[in-house]
Amino acid sequence: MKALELEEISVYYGPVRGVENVTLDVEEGEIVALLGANGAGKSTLLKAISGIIHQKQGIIKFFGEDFHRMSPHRRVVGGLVHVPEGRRIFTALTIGENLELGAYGTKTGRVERSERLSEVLAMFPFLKEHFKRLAGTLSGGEQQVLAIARAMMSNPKVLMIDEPSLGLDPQKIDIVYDLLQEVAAIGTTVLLVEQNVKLALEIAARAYVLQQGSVVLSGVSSSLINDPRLSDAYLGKAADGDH
Amino acid sequence: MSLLLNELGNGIFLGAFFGLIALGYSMVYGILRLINFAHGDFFMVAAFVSYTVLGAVMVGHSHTHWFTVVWVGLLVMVLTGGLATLANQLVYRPMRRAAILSMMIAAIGLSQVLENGVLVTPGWGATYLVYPVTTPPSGFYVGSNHFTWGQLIIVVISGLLGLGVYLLVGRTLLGKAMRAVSEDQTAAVLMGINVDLVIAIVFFIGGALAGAAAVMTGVYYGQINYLMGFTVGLEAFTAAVLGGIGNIGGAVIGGLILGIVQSIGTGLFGAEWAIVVAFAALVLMLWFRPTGILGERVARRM
Amino acid sequence: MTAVLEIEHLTLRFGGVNALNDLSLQIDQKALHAVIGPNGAGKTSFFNCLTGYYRPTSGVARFQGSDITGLGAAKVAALGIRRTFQNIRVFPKMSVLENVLAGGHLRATANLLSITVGGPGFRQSERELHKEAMASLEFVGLADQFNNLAGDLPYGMRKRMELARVLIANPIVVLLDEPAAGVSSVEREELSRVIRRIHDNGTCVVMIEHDVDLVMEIATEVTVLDHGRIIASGLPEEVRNDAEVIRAYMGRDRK
Amino acid sequence: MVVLAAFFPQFTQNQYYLGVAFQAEMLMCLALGLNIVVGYAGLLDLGFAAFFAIGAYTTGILSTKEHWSILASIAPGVVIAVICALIIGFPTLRLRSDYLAVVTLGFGEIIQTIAINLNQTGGPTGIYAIPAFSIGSIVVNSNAGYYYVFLILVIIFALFSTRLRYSRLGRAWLCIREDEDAAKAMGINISHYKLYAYMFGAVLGSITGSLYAPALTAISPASFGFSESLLIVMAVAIGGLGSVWGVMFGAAVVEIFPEVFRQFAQARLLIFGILLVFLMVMRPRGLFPERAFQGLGARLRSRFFKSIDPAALIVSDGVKTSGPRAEEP
Repeated sequence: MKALELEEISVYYGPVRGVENVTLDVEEGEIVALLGANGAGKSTLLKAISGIIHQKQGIIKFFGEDFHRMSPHRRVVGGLVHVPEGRRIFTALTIGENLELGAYGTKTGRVERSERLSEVLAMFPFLKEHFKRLAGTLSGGEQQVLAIARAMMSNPKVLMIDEPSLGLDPQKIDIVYDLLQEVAAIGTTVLLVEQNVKLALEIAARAYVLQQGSVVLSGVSSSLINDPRLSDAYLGKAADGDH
Repeated sequence: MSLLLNELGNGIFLGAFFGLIALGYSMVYGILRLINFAHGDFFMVAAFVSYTVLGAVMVGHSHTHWFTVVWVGLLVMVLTGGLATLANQLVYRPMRRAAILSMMIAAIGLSQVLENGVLVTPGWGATYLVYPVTTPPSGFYVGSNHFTWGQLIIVVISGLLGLGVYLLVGRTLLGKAMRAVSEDQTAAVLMGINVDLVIAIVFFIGGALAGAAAVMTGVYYGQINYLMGFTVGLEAFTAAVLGGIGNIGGAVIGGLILGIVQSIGTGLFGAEWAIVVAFAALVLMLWFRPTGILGERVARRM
Repeated sequence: MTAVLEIEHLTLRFGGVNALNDLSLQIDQKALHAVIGPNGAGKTSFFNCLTGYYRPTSGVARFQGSDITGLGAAKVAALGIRRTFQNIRVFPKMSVLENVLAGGHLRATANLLSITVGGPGFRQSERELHKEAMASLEFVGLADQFNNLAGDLPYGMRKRMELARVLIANPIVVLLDEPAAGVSSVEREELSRVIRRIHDNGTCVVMIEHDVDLVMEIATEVTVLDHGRIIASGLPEEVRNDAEVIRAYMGRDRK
Repeated sequence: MVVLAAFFPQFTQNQYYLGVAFQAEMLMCLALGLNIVVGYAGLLDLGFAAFFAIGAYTTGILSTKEHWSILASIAPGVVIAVICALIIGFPTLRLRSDYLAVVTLGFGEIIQTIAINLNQTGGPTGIYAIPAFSIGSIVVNSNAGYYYVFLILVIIFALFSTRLRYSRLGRAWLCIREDEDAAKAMGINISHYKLYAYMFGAVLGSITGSLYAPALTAISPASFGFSESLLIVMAVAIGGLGSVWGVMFGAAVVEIFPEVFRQFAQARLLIFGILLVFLMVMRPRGLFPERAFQGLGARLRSRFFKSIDPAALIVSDGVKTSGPRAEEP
């Protein structure tokens, strides 16, 4: 079953192109990476899927269901969760409150919510220790962990995460990526936006490479990692220097 | 000393009203960054609605049934909350993308609509109306100062309502959602929070509190007027800014401080200077602590 | 070698995070200096510290030998350091010409008195400024757009207009934050030519850019930031083949 | 249009029409003053009538008690207004502009309260028997006369506003309104220019007040309250923020609309409020925002800077492009 299908998605910010005619799909249970340099349109695509910006044209299907007219908060209730770039945790709320809000959309009862909370806290023991701390006092890596944990509170079918390694030092990146693998191991489909190519391809089964808003390359990770065109998309074409 | 105690008592009493109305300003500002100039007029309309309803149910009764006053008060709270929510849905929500300046002008327009609406409504109009129910003068002495039971009950009810809002915002899932929306609307949407609904609820709560304050004002002062919302609204907003706008505790504390300052100022200079004292306090406050007593400094980032 | 900008041990901390970590760097007056690095490396924070939008936690920035750390943004601009913004900040409800005139705000000599009461000074100053503004617009190839609203321009043109707005001030240093981001390849050529011309006129150019091809093409020096630190610095070719730079861009293996 | 306005009193001898007409002109003057603050600099001032009051009371007091001529009393009014603008503006302009709205509102209330409670200002009844406005041997003592005085004032204010708008001052204000951070990058000292806006607004408001006092011969605190401030804000908001023509149109609407619908008595303000809300929801920038009158404004402006014609400055050998180039040089 396909968890996500995008057909010919285009997004514009006023006169500015965000993405153009992007078609891609994600199988249930798969980890798929979206790669590309800064400004290539990766985040824009995630925002279009979660509905916080409107696509100009194209179709987005979530488990076969057309998402077109569904408002963004209802997409979350449907099981599609988006961890945005820069984590966007609620800094004035405690860690516990952030987590509770993660389960806000899923209209479960108080008991189920607290059950879910203990499940998630079991996965993220660090957060359990600091349950009552203000989230704004966490470091970057800790905030990223919180953002993932918060997303997991709603028991999502698909987790979209934008640049989880951004601004983190290498040990923290390892922790975050281990977590992502754990999340995938329990059956969550993951759509990962990442600049750090090697990192992303290590855990993703497949990847799409965006350049200037369009898909220029796609395939399974093992073959992409050695594709010279991939490095072109980041460091430019002129590998031998043309001066 | 005894004079000071008297002013302090009056100040707390006045502050209770300010605080209740300030809460509405503060909550709406916290979530939309909008100074809702119409808020004071929600309070005023509530006073007139309660006047009419109470007048109708009191017909034929020779003395006051306080139980009736309570349920009418609750009814008026719901109606005023509904009015505030309706205003949000019709005016502010379609303007979510407009400049804040335009929103404030719309708020002023709305305030004019409510005031003049009351003015032209048959049976309401421009004159002072005598409220159908008033608190009895009996009370108690603290030292040589006399306070009425009515004053005490009003302070207690205001305190309870304030506490209720404090708990709602601080403890419940809905309250957490409100704080989330006020910090980052997009992130709140990504939690599955229906931001429009949360904003509507905030308007409802603010309106309901103004409704409660209106009934108590009517009962205590015994008369109402279509312009009563303007000054009180102004003072309540000042209170909200004093306490640190957007902050629930701040609204209550700001209300109390303003009430005390004004009541002492009135004692010193006379009632006609009350509003001058209030604004002087505000300007001084903004000089020394621009974010208010409990407001936190917003990090300057681009 | 005359360093127009000297940055020493610049550190900027947000909450618990080090956005900039002990940055030291000298930029030559004759340089076209590119600052590159992955997203979140601290490039824009670096610009914001230099131009008075952020106050660095510690460290010093000097401009022509004098300390500019902690000066306000308007003061820094008045010294001759001008910048563009990552997400272009035009004044949308003003015409293209007026946007550029605004850039020449400090060059207009008319004072309050001559503006309000009158006198030849005002008209003279306005006429001079209009000439300069049109010249700047021509420089970036937008002279024929002068009467359009800035908000109505397509993206690439807005970028060029922002450049004209910087140029009219006759800056000593210009800081360009991602000049080529989000523009088409045709507009990119146009921009790169304009940037080179600015540099040829003797202005020191410092630019943040993600388009590595463009950087390789026009920059004379490159500094690479990652996690708020400088990981490489030097000539474009050197930097390009630096193993650490490739690692910063492509990432590293785990464990 | 100006010509039409100039001959208006020739068409009608009806004092009521003339009265409404000069009230409308007066509101235009005030709206032009507020437009500098709200329209140009983007600062919401809800106590603008205070400056109007300062001018009116200064003139009223000086002319009745000290027997100054009206013309001479304008200057001290302006000075007091500017000082007040500095006192109230200095601490608050550093703040977010929505706070400014409240502080200015409070300032308006304070000025009105002072007018009501001081003996020197005549208390609630105000000042009466203010002498007529005169220049040399010309004494203005009819509605038609004041109609012309205010007509001239409107024209002066409109030209002055236009001049400010197209000077570095006006550009700096617009930059601040549009984007403060970017304005700083232009080297614009934000708080200075906000203060300037506030001061210029105060000057225009105060001058209008100084001429209003002799026109009505009596002034009282009731004319300078929040509702007056509100009328001025409405004029600016309805007409179009920042547009000189729009603001004048707005002032005319605000003054004349309720007069036309006088038979509906109190309901007219209700209708008016509804229309204002509706307008803000539908057109948040007013009916005729800047550049809607582009043609007219541009013509006026080129007349103004006769010799500055940007189009003539385009040199043919420049890098002239508009869109994709065919080939690279």
